Amino acid sequence: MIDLGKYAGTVLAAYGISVLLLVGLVWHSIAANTRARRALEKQEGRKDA
Amino acid sequence: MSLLAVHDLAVSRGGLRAVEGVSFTLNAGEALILRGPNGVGKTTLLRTIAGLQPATAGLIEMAEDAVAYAAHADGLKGALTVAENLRFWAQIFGGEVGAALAAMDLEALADRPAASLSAGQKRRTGLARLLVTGRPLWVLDEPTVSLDAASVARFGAVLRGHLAGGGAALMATHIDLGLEGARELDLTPYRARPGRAEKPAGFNEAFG
Amino acid sequence: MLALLTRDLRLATRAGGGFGLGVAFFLILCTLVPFGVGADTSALRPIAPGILWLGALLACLLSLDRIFALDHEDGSLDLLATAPLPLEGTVAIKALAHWITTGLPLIAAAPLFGLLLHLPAEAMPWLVISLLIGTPALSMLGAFGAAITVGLRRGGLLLSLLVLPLYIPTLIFGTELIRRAVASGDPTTPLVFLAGITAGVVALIPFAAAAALRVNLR
Amino acid sequence: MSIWEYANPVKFMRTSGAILPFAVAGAVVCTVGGVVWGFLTPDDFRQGSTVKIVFLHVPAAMMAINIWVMMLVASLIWLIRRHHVSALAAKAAAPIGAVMTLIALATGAIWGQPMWGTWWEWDPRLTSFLILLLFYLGYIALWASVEDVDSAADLTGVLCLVGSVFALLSRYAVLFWNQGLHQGASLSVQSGERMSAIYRYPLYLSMLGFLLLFVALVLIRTRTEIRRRRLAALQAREMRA
Repeated sequence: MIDLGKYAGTVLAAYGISVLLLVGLVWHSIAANTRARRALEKQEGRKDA
Repeated sequence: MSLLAVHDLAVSRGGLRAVEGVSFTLNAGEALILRGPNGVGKTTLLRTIAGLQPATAGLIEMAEDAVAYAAHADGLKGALTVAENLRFWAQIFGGEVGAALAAMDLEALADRPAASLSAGQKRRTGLARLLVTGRPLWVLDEPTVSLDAASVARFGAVLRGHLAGGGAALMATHIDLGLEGARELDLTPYRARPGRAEKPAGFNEAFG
Repeated sequence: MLALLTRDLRLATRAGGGFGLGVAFFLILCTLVPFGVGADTSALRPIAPGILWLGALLACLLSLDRIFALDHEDGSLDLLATAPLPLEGTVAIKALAHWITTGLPLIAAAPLFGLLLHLPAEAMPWLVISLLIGTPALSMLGAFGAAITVGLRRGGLLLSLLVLPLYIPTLIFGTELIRRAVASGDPTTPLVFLAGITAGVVALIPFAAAAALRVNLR
Repeated sequence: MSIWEYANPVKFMRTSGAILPFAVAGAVVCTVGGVVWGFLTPDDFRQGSTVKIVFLHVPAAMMAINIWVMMLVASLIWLIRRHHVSALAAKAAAPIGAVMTLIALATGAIWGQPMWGTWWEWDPRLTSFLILLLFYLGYIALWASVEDVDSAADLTGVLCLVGSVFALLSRYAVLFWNQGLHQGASLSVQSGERMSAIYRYPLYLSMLGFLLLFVALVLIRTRTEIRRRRLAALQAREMRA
């Protein structure tokens, strides 16, 4: 493991928060897209039936 | 000469065309009553001709500043008296208040604050505003709501006077106002067909 | 145009018009500040210009939703839109009416409230000048925010969220004007910027606000 | 065929669907690569290991501004050419921009703690980003508040235009208000003290990664919006029929 020295907490906090925010954004984008696709497929399926 | 000429008009509500292909002309002295079931687009058509929303397609030909519009809301300020309310619109449009008060039988109420009026009295004040505007083309959306029989008759007389004086009226109403020779236009056959249009009316058509 | 202005002024001064509420709010704010930060002159004096500007800004914000909401509810806005006035002119007049009924009383009251907050005497004229130049921009930007949120049921909070960021440059130059005038006696730079922002806002924002109103009317 | 063809929803879905895998792959490779490489760089002699924060802070700050510019362009295209996908793309980009601004602010504050001795400094750049965040929030809130999508698209477009002017104005006002402690732009070529190559290359990679990440996310989110609009359109037609 690399040595971060006396600023270890600072650096890890910055990376931690950034990764958290990015993962949250990506997760939200994908989840919303999946939801929208399902809802649309359901609607279009109903139309065909 | 015609006060209003509408060619192949399409109007839309909620991002979808309501009616399309509507054409008519309205000459001085003529009245045209729009018919059709609720939700067919009468209000939308009237608002479009009044210039409150853009037409989706087609052409509306009329002189600038020809329209006086009256709809469900009367645009009265409760804190002002009847006369003050009308005087304001007279100053904006450049008309006359006294005759309008007399025509709608409002003289006794002239100094009452509008907030203290009954619904029917408010309506009469709202309709008196049409006279104040001095504009030839009246666009009326259910003008007789909350009027009693006597007031309806009075408004009918006002309307006949307006037509006789070279005005015209386009309206949506279910009540017979006693207008002889008024034409009717049923919007039902003009109901827009779903499908892709060259220029979508809104998101609901662009993605439909 | 003048008719619309006199009507709006008359409505504001009649019962239920809310005239003077802004000044009352301003007074309450200035009363509360010493309770929060302490009554020492040394504590109050440096923050007095900022508090006074913030108070004016928030008092102005309170009455913004009235600019168009009432006219929208009772249908007057539809009728004004069909009137022979350009909608841009209507917007400008209504913002002017808002400034006269809200901004001017605040400016008149500000020196008085300055005394409460131990604002130094030499800063008083600059306070009035900065408010006089800056507040028209606040009213006009507020009219823009009100035009955007006019159709919304819970528009009040959104209105604040939209309008307050737009107030930042005016607030910065307004308070900086007072600070520099007191510190060095030369407030020319912030004065020019403040006046420039107000001029630009008054000239251009009516078009944006009228565009927003047209969208909300259809 | 004109470039505007791509504004057609069906065409956009097809094209974006074809691009998306490459954008996602590029975004993952470059972002992870750039950030990990940055994490492994040696310590700076002055800043110690905190220099590693730069590989998050600078790309996020860059994207925070660029995304707003992209929203401005998309809004203009919507207002002028009335391409519906453009309005939806602006809507889709806003939350990404807000998150980028938040990352830039958070990493800046965390970095400032040991460097400046305080979590928050009213430095012009940090302050400007805080203001930018407010504009993002207002824009997102307006989209969320207006129910009628046609009105929402127009109103947010106008707000984006006015907001852009005031964001820029605020930037200069803030500079005037407080000359800050912040470092000058680290990458600017004319600055004498140029960043050394060991930091520069991972930073470039990280910036490219954030850009591709934005492209991938904005494509996904625009596709989401298109699907939602399509669903709403089908339901509206059902209601009307």
